[in-house]
Amino acid sequence: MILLELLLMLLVAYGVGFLYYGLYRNITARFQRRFGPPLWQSFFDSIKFFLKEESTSHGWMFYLGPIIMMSGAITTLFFIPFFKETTNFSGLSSYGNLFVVLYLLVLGPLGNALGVGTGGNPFGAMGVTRGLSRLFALELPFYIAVIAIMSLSGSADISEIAAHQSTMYALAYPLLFIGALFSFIGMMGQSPFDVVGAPVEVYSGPASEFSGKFLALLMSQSAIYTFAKLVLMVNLFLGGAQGFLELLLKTFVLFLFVISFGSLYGRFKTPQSIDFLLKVPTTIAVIGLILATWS
Amino acid sequence: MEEGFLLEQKTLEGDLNSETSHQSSVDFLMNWFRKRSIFVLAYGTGCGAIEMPPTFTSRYDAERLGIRGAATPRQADVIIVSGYCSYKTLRRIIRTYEQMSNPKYVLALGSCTVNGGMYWDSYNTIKKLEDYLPVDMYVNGCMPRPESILEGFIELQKEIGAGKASSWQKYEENHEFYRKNQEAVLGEKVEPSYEADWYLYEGGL
Amino acid sequence: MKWSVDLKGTLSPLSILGAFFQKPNTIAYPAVKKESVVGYRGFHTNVLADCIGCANCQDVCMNDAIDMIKVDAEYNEKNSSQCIPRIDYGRCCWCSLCTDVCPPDSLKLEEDYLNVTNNANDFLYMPKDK
Amino acid sequence: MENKHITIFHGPQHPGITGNMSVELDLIGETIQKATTHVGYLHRGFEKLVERRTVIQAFTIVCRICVPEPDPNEANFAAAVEELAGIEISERSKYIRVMVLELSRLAAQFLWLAGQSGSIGLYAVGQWAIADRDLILDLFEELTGARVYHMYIYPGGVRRDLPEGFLERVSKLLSYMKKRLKDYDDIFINNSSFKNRAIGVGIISKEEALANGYVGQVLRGCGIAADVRKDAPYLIYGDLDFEVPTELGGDVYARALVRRAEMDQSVHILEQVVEKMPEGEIMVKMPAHRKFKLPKDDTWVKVESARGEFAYYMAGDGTEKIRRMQVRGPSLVHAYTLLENLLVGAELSDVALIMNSLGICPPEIER
Amino acid sequence: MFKTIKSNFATADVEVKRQDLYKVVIKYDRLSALIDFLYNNYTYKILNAITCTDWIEEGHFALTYLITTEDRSNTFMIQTLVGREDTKVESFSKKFKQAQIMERDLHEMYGIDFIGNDNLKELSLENWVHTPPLRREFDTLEFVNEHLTFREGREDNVDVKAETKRLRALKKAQKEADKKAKEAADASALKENEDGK
Repeated sequence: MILLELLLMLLVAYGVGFLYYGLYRNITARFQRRFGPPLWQSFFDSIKFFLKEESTSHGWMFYLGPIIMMSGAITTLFFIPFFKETTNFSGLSSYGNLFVVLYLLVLGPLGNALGVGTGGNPFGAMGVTRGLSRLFALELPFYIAVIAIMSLSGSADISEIAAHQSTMYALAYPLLFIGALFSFIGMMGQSPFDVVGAPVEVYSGPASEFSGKFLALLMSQSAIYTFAKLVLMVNLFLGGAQGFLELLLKTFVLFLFVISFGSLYGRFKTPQSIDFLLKVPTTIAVIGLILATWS
Repeated sequence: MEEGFLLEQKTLEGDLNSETSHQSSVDFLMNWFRKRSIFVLAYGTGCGAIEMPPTFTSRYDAERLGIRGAATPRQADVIIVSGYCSYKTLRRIIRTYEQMSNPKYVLALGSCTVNGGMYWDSYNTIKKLEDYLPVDMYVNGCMPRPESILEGFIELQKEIGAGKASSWQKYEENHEFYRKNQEAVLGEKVEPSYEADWYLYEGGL
Repeated sequence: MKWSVDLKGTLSPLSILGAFFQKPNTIAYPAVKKESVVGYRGFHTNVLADCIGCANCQDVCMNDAIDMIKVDAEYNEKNSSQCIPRIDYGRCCWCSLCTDVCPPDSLKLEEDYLNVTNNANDFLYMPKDK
Repeated sequence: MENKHITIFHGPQHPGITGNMSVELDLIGETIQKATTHVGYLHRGFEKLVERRTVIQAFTIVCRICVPEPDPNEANFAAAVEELAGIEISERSKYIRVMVLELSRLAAQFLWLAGQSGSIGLYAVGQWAIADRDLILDLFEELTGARVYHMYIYPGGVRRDLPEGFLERVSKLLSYMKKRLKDYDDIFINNSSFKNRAIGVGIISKEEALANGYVGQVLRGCGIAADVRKDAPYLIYGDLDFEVPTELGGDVYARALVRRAEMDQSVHILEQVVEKMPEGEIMVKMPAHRKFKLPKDDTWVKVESARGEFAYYMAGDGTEKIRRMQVRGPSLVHAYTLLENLLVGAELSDVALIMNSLGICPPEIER
Repeated sequence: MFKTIKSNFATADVEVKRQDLYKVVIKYDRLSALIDFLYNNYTYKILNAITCTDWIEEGHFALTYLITTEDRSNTFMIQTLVGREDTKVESFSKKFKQAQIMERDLHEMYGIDFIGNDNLKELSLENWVHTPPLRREFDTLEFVNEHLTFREGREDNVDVKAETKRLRALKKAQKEADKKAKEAADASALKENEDGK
């Protein structure tokens, strides 16, 4: 039974993730005054890459990278319940709490680093170096906000946190939300914090050496991962969801905000973005933390 | 009126039903996905590169047809040889082409790739691209307009959909022929001799 | 690394979002075509009834793109060589010098320009008679 | 990983390069220790090909020398031939030439706008700018019959007269541009993310810029009002009212501001040209191409292109062929002397930014 | 200025080509001195370009240095003639930084050696072993025919001049034949007539 549920969760995340990517490409296309690709274009892309022949070989460690990332994304998804106040689509969340999810969020970049490091492509290595050096600064505001939320709701269980919010935390404690949102924009790889995969600088970064099936794996991974992260944010700050419609609505609003923000600004340099993240969002989150625990 | 991708979807699918009867359904599906998603290598090899920005950005928006840019050869399906090709560039094009993973296609723009074009008597450009690389589609013009380039892509998509675009197989089968021609103009060492090759470092970085 | 954020510079890019509600710039090519421009330099046309086979076009062409060939067609009486030009579109650059020097003004360029093929030998072009 | 010396090639196949060229970078971490420019990927031997052709035949080939803005080449070629052959062109053709040159300058600046914004990942600006550039190309198509390579400015005048109602369409476009350019201020020039990336990057000092023969926005970006249109007016620029915008910063942002101000000036010039356009002949009578001979003499002509002074040296030898034509575009010195110095100490993420702000265009370096 | 230049450096007058362009032809050994003179006494401080013209018939290269004033209002063309074979010229790369790349370009295209220039590597060509391409004795079409092939299918080109001549001769012959036939016909008709009478 649980296996069936997990499979369903995976399918939903896969489908919705690619749908959101399609919407992302269409909406940004509209910002750029053009029509944009078909809605399922990202899905077509990934299938096409599955059908390509593999031409490169850099040893098994290289191939392990995408697989670690994929399994990281899938396990992250399984530990995040889709809905509050019900055990449907809660996956493995009863076996692990928020700490597990936070730990798993770091697994992706790590797997990436392992794989890309053996690839021998200097641009890939540079992208990974950028990602790792940004990692701490990026997660810090998010962790602060999460700590505040855990102390507010008195629980580390995600569905309990979601259920605990009578008014959304995003409205009740806006500073915490803003702090976490900056991190979230970075986690989603949007400008101005998209230093990892900047094509004009490091040649698309970590993905530069991957082709064929492994690139397709990376694309599917990012689709699933995106949805998992969106659901996590909704659960933590936007009061969770009770049905699919509410979930889709809330995740989509969040997603829309993130991609709109991303198309407004150019990217920072790596040191700049670290500095910015350590100063502005962290300060905001700390103030939010103080205000939240004060009252 | 239907706008944007809906319209394109219709055009693409309209062409599809005619020439696919001989394919098995697995082949059909594979070619369909290949056709619907084309990643073009971001390499402006000649003057034709100047018409690429209008083709890929908002005025002609090639992404409607599933055509978009790819940063690295590993991820690209199509390399556009946009016009004349000097020896020095040819070396890089061959290296790039051989890095791309199958199936891969070559789109040749302009007169110069057919018979030398304006630079027919130049000492530093090749005259017939097909001697050095297998070409899937030629586009007429000097420079080809964005419409022509799109038309070239649409024709290429039709060929891919019908399973007829197989230049990469041709390149593998006749590799000796191509290599002989390449060596005739580039000398024994066809790959560019970079003084500092990152692959020389042990295990990469 | 230094950075600074000013309010105006942060808010003014918001006008990008306004483009969402505007009509896109796109000419949706295969479905919608841009109307052709009068005087666009496209394919060659040659009025056979006027062509005098003087080979001025061949002479002025710096790309060596024009061949004078014999075909089965009705020539102009004044066509002294009984040859007419054929253009190699593997050479032509559409500079229209050949049409400039044509004494009877029979060689011209039309607005049509589309020629996409997978066979490189298809680029020898016989100008349309019109 | 941080302290390892690595050498990478930025280009020729790289999304962040301004054409088919490459820069060899010696890196420690992401800081550049040494930069070496490599060109030649586009070498076609124009100067040799021109020697083989008659003057009129050579006219069609020169516009290919610089792809982003071919018209300064045509204007230079025509001016050099006219000066050697002693041809005086009509007033109307001078006005039309200025119009074409300014339109092409505007188009080239839009291309720069796209490249510069793309180099910081602000893709929306580029997408808008290329579409707006296409509006100018539409006008060119109508006037000259081609989008990019116009082959329009002919020794002795221009090849076609203005089509009916063309000037109205130009002024319509200009009023649209005036509105539009303000949008680019909002979304790009004033964008704080661009300021953060561009201010203080790629600084060139005034003395260095003067001594090493840099041109165009590089000079104007560090406070020197150098502009061929003002310093040695050609065509009718002496009669027109315009300013040479300068900035003092000497960095990428200063050059961006200069370019942005130049777009305004181009619109201003075009308005005057449209208003003053005289009637008359567009072409003096030219002999047949085998009979058109250049005397044994040489000259040096220059125009201001969108990236700076663009000059031709031309020598005739009494036959119908050109003895020697040397192209001296702005990018030769910029890509070598300047870029190799500027990149040392910069970071990998600045390379595309700096290259775009210098407006390096490889085909004119190697011809 | 012109007088000093004429008396000290040149054999010929300074030619005023345009308001903003002067030209002088001098001997090679005075080149450096003249550039120094203009650099120190006037504001000719920017080297704009170095170009070279190959006068193969007269057996020399004409090197032209283009030097511009600081305010860019005037350019001086200083031309000097040097031999064509094994040309060795002093480099200006110490004085003008930008001369380095210009000389590298000329070295590649003409084979001129610039003494004192520390980097004369290939600029735009790669592995070039033939004659430097811009020298007049290098025939690019011949080179192309030797090393590359053009597309077939254009062999049916007709030499128009020969064809016109042939057609004219043919027509003339035809005409003459016609004429003869006509004459013969006339003659025979006449004869018949006469006979008929």
